[in-house]
Amino acid sequence: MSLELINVGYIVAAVLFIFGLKMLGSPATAVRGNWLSAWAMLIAVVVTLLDKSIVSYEWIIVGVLIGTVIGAVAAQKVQMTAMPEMVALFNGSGGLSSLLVGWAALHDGGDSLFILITVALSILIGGMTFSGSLIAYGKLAEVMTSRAIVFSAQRLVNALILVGIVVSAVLFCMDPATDSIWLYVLVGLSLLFGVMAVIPIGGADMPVVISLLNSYSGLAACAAGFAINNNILIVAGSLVGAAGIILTNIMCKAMNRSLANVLFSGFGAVKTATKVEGEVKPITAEDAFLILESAASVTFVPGYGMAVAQAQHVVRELGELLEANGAEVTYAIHPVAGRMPGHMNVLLAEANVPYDQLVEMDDINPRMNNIDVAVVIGANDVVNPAARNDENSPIYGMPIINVDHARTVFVLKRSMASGFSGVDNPLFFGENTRMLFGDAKQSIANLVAEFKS
Amino acid sequence: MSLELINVGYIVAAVLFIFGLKMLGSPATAVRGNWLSAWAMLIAVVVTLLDKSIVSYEWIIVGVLIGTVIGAVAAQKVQMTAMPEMVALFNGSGGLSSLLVGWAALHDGGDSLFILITVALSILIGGMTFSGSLIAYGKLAEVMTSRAIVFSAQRLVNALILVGIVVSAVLFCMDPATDSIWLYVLVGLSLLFGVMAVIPIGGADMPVVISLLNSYSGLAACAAGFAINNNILIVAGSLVGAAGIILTNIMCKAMNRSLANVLFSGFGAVKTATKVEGEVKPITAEDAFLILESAASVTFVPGYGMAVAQAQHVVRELGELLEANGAEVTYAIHPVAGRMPGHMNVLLAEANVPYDQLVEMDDINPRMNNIDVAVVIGANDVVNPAARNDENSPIYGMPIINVDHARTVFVLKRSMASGFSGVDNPLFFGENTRMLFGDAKQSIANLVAEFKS
Amino acid sequence: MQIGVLKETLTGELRAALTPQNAKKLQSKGIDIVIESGLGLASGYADADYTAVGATVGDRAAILAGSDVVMRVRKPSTEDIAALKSGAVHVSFLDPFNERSLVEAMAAKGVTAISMEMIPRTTRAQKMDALSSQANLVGYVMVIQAAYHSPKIFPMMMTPAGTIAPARVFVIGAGVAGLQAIATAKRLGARVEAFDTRPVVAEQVRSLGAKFVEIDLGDVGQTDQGYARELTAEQLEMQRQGQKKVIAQSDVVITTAQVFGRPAPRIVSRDMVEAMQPGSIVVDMAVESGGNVEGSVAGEIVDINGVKIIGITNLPSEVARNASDMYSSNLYNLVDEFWDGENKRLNLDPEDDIVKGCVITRDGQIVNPTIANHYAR
Amino acid sequence: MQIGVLKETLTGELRAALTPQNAKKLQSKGIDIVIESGLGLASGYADADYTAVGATVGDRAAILAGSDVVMRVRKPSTEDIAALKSGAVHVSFLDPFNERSLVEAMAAKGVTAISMEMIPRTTRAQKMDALSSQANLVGYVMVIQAAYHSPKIFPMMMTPAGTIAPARVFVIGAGVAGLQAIATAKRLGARVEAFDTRPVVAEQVRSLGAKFVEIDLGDVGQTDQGYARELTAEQLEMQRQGQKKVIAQSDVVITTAQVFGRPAPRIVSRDMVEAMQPGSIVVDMAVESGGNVEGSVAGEIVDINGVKIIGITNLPSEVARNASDMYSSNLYNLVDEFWDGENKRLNLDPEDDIVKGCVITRDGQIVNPTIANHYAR
Amino acid sequence: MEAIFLAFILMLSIFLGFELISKVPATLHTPLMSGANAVSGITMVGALLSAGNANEISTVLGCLAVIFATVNVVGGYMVTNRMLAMFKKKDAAKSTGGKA
Amino acid sequence: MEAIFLAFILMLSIFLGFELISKVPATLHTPLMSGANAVSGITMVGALLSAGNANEISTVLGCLAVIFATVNVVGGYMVTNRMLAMFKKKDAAKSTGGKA
Ligand SMILES: NC(=O)c1ccc[n+]([C@@H]2O[C@H](COP(=O)([O-])OP(=O)(O)OC[C@H]3O[C@@H](n4cnc5c(N)ncnc54)[C@H](OP(=O)(O)O)[C@@H]3O)[C@@H](O)[C@H]2O)c1
Ligand SMILES: NC(=O)c1ccc[n+]([C@@H]2O[C@H](COP(=O)([O-])OP(=O)(O)OC[C@H]3O[C@@H](n4cnc5c(N)ncnc54)[C@H](OP(=O)(O)O)[C@@H]3O)[C@@H](O)[C@H]2O)c1
Ligand SMILES: NC(=O)c1ccc[n+]([C@@H]2O[C@H](COP(=O)([O-])OP(=O)(O)OC[C@H]3O[C@@H](n4cnc5c(N)ncnc54)[C@H](O)[C@@H]3O)[C@@H](O)[C@H]2O)c1
Ligand SMILES: NC(=O)c1ccc[n+]([C@@H]2O[C@H](COP(=O)([O-])OP(=O)(O)OC[C@H]3O[C@@H](n4cnc5c(N)ncnc54)[C@H](O)[C@@H]3O)[C@@H](O)[C@H]2O)c1
Repeated sequence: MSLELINVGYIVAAVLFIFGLKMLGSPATAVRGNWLSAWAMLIAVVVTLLDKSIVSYEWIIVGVLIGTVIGAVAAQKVQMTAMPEMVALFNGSGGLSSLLVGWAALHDGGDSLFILITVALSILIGGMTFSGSLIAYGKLAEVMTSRAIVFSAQRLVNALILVGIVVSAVLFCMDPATDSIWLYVLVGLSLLFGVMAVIPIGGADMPVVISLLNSYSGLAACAAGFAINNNILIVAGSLVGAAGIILTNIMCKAMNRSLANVLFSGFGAVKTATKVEGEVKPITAEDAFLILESAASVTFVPGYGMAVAQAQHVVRELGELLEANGAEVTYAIHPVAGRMPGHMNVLLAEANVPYDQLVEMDDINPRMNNIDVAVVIGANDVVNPAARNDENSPIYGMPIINVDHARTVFVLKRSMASGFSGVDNPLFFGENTRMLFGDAKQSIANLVAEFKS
Repeated sequence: MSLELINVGYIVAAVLFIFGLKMLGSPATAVRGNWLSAWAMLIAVVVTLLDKSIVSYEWIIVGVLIGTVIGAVAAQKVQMTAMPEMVALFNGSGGLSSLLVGWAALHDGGDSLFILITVALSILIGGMTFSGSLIAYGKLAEVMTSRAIVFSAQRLVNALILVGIVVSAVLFCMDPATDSIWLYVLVGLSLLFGVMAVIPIGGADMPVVISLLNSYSGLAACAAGFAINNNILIVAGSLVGAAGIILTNIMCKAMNRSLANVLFSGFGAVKTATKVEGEVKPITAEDAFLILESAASVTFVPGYGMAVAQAQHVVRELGELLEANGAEVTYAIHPVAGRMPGHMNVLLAEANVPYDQLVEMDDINPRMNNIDVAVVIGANDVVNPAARNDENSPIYGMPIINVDHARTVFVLKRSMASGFSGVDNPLFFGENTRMLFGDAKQSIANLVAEFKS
Repeated sequence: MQIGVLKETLTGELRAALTPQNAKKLQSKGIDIVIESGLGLASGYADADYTAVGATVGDRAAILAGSDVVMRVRKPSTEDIAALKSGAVHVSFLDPFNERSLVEAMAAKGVTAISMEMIPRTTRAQKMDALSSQANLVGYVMVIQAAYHSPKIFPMMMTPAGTIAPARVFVIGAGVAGLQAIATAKRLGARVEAFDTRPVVAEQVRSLGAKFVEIDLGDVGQTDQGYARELTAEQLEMQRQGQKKVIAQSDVVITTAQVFGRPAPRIVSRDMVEAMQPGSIVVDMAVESGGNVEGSVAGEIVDINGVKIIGITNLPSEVARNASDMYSSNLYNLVDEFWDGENKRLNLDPEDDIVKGCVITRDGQIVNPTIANHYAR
Repeated sequence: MQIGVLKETLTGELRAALTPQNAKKLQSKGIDIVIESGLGLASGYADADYTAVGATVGDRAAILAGSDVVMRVRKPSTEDIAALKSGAVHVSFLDPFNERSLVEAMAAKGVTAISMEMIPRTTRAQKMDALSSQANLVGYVMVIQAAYHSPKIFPMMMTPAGTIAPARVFVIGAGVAGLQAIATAKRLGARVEAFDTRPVVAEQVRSLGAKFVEIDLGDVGQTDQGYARELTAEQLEMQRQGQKKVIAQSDVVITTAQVFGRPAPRIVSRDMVEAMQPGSIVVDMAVESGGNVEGSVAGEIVDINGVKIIGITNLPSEVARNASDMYSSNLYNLVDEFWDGENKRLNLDPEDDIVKGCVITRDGQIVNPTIANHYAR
Repeated sequence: MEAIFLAFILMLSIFLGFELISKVPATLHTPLMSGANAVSGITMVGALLSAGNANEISTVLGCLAVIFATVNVVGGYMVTNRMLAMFKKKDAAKSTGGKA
Repeated sequence: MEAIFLAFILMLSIFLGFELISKVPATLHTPLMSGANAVSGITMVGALLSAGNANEISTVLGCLAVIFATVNVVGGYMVTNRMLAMFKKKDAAKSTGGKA
């Protein structure tokens, strides 16, 4: 088959990859998107096999068989919860493959400077993707400590490695023997660099790292594509490279952090990483929406902050949207919520919340552990578990609404400030608590907007 | 300058074009986007001039000077209101240029089939862009009738022209002389086809047509690019081709129509085009939002329908959003709106609309013609101009809120049904009236959602 | 032209037929206004407020004898009629269905009698519709009365000392007054239910956020004036049964059911009242026209087993200031509508819909067909 | 253990210290409840309702002599104290700052006197806080009183007969009662403004959608119990000046300003009242403790130039049913908090914050330091 | 092989064009259309090459093409700029109006 | 010249990649990452070419590369599919749950 025809196949594959990636980004089409992309891969592979430069198929068949078995078995066996680490392994595998392809190109490709540079790049990027992915796997699978590993002079060591990589790459390009010592040095340093880049990042940030490594493995494929002058590698590789970076960025945003913070915070902030307990977990309206959307029972717990924000109208609107979405919605009113008896009643009645959705503390508490999401709107003292648990608390003994027993708790307030009684609230640090910071009216309005878009 | 270096310049230009187009799509960056794109064009032109195949510059200088003078003068002189037709002329000019470039390629390019086909394509697309744009100009500038021109057998004629185009193109490719008669036939038929495609489209739809022709002129440039084997023409041309189609589609959606409907409705629907008076003009929430967003003064006129829909809470929310957007917001209350005295007051007070935003009929009417948008929410009798104008109307003599004097009126109701007094309402057919059909609460909620997204 | 405005004589009637604001507007049309001293005192307007806008204070007899138009809230006495000048226009509530002798006296005297009850209920005439303007206030007043007398608060409150359930208010008859009662009770936070025989009202009740109690009475409908038709005995019984349970659960029952020109239907019977909790309140707006509630007494608060039945008669006077303002505006709008500025006189075109409806006697005749028919029967 | 509950003797006091619901809950703890006959009648509870849940009806003298805990709303008479058994716990409002002789009599008798006013205002004690629970209802009642007596309606109405402006309500003192008054007036549709000397209140007022009137008084602050500090004479004058204009424009003024343990500040002077429109209403909640309004008389409605000053004294009794429910729950919560289930007795731990605050006398001593200090001064 | 590369480029550019323009507010429809139109004047590059060519006919055709393409480019960018400037002015007017 | 074409292709692909992924709900982050990872297995094409090559070392390296790339491709697509399927099931469960 002529190179032209093969490339026509590649164009088709590229189109399918593009559609596939696009469709993977939306829940309604994701499954089909994945299939399209798989078809694209099949087409690319099949037309490649028709290439005249392929003289023997034995090794190929052996390789494909082995790879298929390993991949399929791993994909089938893996626990749902262990998916991310499995993806990390696969990704590392792809990186290694790019490294090897680049290397092989040395043996059958030309040795123009252009090709040498691209070979060096595929080795570098492929290598660090591989080792970095292995470390990410180790952290996620808890084969190794998931804590950020930091040591003094870490920056210096990393800088040295980088210098070493550049130097060995240059030296290799200047004297491009297929068995050049610099080649091996480059391979070694690349692997080392991948390790060093990932160890200082905490386990909780691993998904972001994997996404980034995934982007790298795309770039590695792209580099390999240049090395062997292959269009589909360039197109698909750079597509993944770019899409991966955007996705990484989106994931960082969802965690309310910057990419730089994820990648480098480990260096500075050994303390925060160890203090896993007592961590405040902020959440964005977008993500809160996704959780609310799939909740079957939601209870709102309003407090004085709802009154201050005058959020009652939007709260009712959100309640209606949730009901329309099939959730059971209640408003749990603590008797002392607000600043006067019946404060919440005045507001909710004004907003036309039906009376039969209002429930008293004693009614809601026994069924709190069946509530999917408790949305605490500017309440603080009345949901403070210290009143239950901490004998030294000035509010010890006051019955509270046990939102901490709900599956998920959203706390909407503007800051970490305490409430009327001035005591700290351990709820905010709870395992299942997410803080949605900001003016309650604005936060709820954002949730409403999410529901409508 | 080597071809490689020129192409590096092209790559830079392409990147700038891409950024420029992207930025043109958002109000905040549009101006910069246009500048980027202009720079890109300059770079492309300058690096091209360094091409070794250019042997003489006289003609070029002459051409550029003439073109610049014409373009600059025309762009400076044109009235703001005449912009669209000016764009049409420019676009036609670009199309003609592509036709000529394709033609010229015959003389200096090879005559491989590939090149011949691309030449034919540039002539076809460039030609129809040119003549189509001229017609669009004529309709907009009212040099010719802006009505849809239709005649019997129009479809047949068009089909014949298309067949003629294909036949002449094939014959030309088979016998590619630079003075082939078929070449001239092709040019003629292409021009004719552009004319025929645009005349059956009404003047009001011209912006959509221009956008589509603009997309074509991009494709023409792209085809010319293939003919002379030039990357930047292909990239920029196809970018514009694709972006133009998307833009056309967006514009159709904003008019609540399909592209097919715009292009071909003229054939079937001579009647609707003439019946301009007495037409009901529905509007979508999206478009209503765009108008509201740019309004400096908005008055809400609630009626019984707002009560039925229980829309008061969302209405107030919309009011707040409009205020935050810088508009002056009032609620004009007709004394008999609703079904009991003070009906609207009860509801608006419930929704916490500030008292000082409520204005009486006698206060708002004198300043109604300074109101940008009057939003009639489920009111009917109390805004019925028949009470003012139609002596035979049973409600003749009742003072009404003169929303018809506002610059734009939105009427939110579910149908064309009449109100309590059972009389028809000429307001709904007013020149400046747009009907936003649907339950008032839902409609307002949609507007709110638009504001938030 | 001179308009004379008389002070009300009925005890407990605190309204005035004209306020200084409207007096001023009439004066500016070139009409002379003469008021009886003390006219607006009970609604908060001193004589000085009137004279400040150009009205003069006159003697009652002089006003009656000298005015081209006489305005007041309540129906005139026969003596007053006798004192009017022939051809004068007399504007007031008149209760023409039941006050045949008065109407005949006015006809005999050659007076043009305008009955404010008879303003047609069209969209155009709404601004003169005093029945509506007063009923509207009455709706509010009834709820305030109920809240005042109730030993329970209306809104729900979840407090550290337990939850107070919202009061349950049941409004029977959701015309103008009933709707305003619903709105007011809702505002105060009560759980409001309502019933009316006219099916179109259900939507209106819901448009105020209250619940409409569905009782199937078969075909009921309304007159083309928008008034309720009288129910058959059978339908009335169906209604009573349907309401019984709701009433027993209610803390407050407000009845406003009226059928124009006839005695009010008896809707709430004694056993229903007895089934209510002690401390409950019943407000009977129709007490003057016969009462919707068995046992209600005009002008009194009756206690039946701890349930108070409030039969206050002159409800608009409870908010006399606003009631006067509204009524006075209605009268002003009436004059304004028919004012012939050139000839400086009222031009009551007999062909006009509104005139046809509200003018009862004219030129010695009973010209209103509805009333004439009613008397003939 | 036996809890005795006495019927109130003060005229106009309609509340009961215990309701059947709470009696039942106490019974189920193993406590014997004895009530005086007619205890709940005025709040809608018959003796039968109590006996139905297991309480017995007893003779007043027997209750006094035989109960370990005696409950009532109002302070006891000296005879009642004499009749108590030594060591008994007596729970009621007591006004200990002003009732020195009563307190001393109780100490002498060896009674443990719990003053419900003295429950500390902590988050934990709120469920027993009878001052709050009653003040809350009073806030509502004051607005209903004002609406009932006002010749104007509260809400805005734009009607065919003209627009009725919303009533302007000015609430001075936005503690528990004041806030509820604000909320209630807002609900009725009034345009509400409020003022309080404690700066933290501004946000609370706004959280109810009302407007806070800013008057700069310099440093004021509040006690750590959340009560207002007394103002200096100078500050009080600044406040009066600042309020003057607002009051003159208001249709209704409601004053709730109190300073714990001292006579209420005089905030509204006669000239301010006179500057109001005739038909305006002033409600003075503090009338019993000296009055916020000059000219207000306890138990009366005073008319000054057409302005009514309402000085009703026993406001909670206006909604006796809910007031009894709330007060009774407060008492139940108090017993529940300190109930020693094993020994079936009240365990009033002297180290407990709440006990420290509300127990005035015990074992023959005046144990409450605030009161002891007050007497010592 | 060149055709293959060109096809890749064409395909990618078209996709990119589709993706670039997504949600455009109605007020920008006309400027965007006009801006895109100016970009389509890229055919000028082709015209230049033709006009500078040795072949005579090509030169003539090319020269004409240069004229028309230049009109498109120069006019297109200037008109777009004017439209967008008007836009900006209105915004400015609005915000000062709000303050006055 | 080939390098130029490749550069064009690279540039356009990167832009397209950026534009393709815009608003992704959090629930899709992991599947999308996994799906993109599978695509990056495209290096398999290169591996095949190397493995099928005449050069021996290249064949060995290529064969290894094929193995790893295949693991990436096969595992990647399958895992993604499993994740998405779970997703669908949850939706289905929800809607029936809603009805029950
Ligand atoms: N009910 C009564 O009668 C009464 C009377 C007096 C006192 N109290 C006391 O008041 C307390 C009531 O408890 P609670 O939970 O209702 O209130 P809370 O404990 O006072 O907490 C209110 C919370 O709302 C947040 N908030 C304030 N404004 C907000 C805004 N605009 N948007 C979002 N959040 C906002 C504040 O946090 P940020 O500042 O971080 O936003 C604050 O932590 C109890 O301690 C009770 O004893 C009650
Ligand atoms: N104020 C009073 O005291 C009083 C008392 C009795 C009668 N009236 C009479 O009532 C009339 C009041 O005039 P008005 O303009 O307020 O009302 P209207 O003339 O009755 O018109 C109400 C309009 O609202 C629309 N509508 C109903 N439900 C809706 C919903 N859910 N969403 C959106 N639109 C809805 C209806 O059109 P669709 O069905 O097409 O949606 C209808 O045309 C006057 O004629 C007045 O005389 C007034
Ligand atoms: N066209 C206008 O602009 C205009 C103006 C004012 C009133 N109206 C309409 O006129 C109608 C009458 O208003 P109104 O308040 O003067 O009526 P009304 O005082 O005559 O009667 C009060 C209400 O009692 C109801 N009723 C009668 N018998 C009943 C029974 N057995 N049980 C329960 N309810 C019973 C009636 O249906 C009515 O709603 C209303 O629909 C009102 O909207 C129209
Ligand atoms: N911790 C709790 O849970 C809890 C429970 C109940 C009450 N409280 C708080 O206790 C405080 C007192 O409540 P209260 O209603 O019993 O107070 P109160 O009855 O003692 O006084 C009423 C109000 O009058 C105000 N006032 C005093 N002098 C004034 C003047 N010259 N002008 C204007 N206003 C003046 C006070 O500031 C107070 O707000 C409130 O802040 C309340 O929120 C707290």
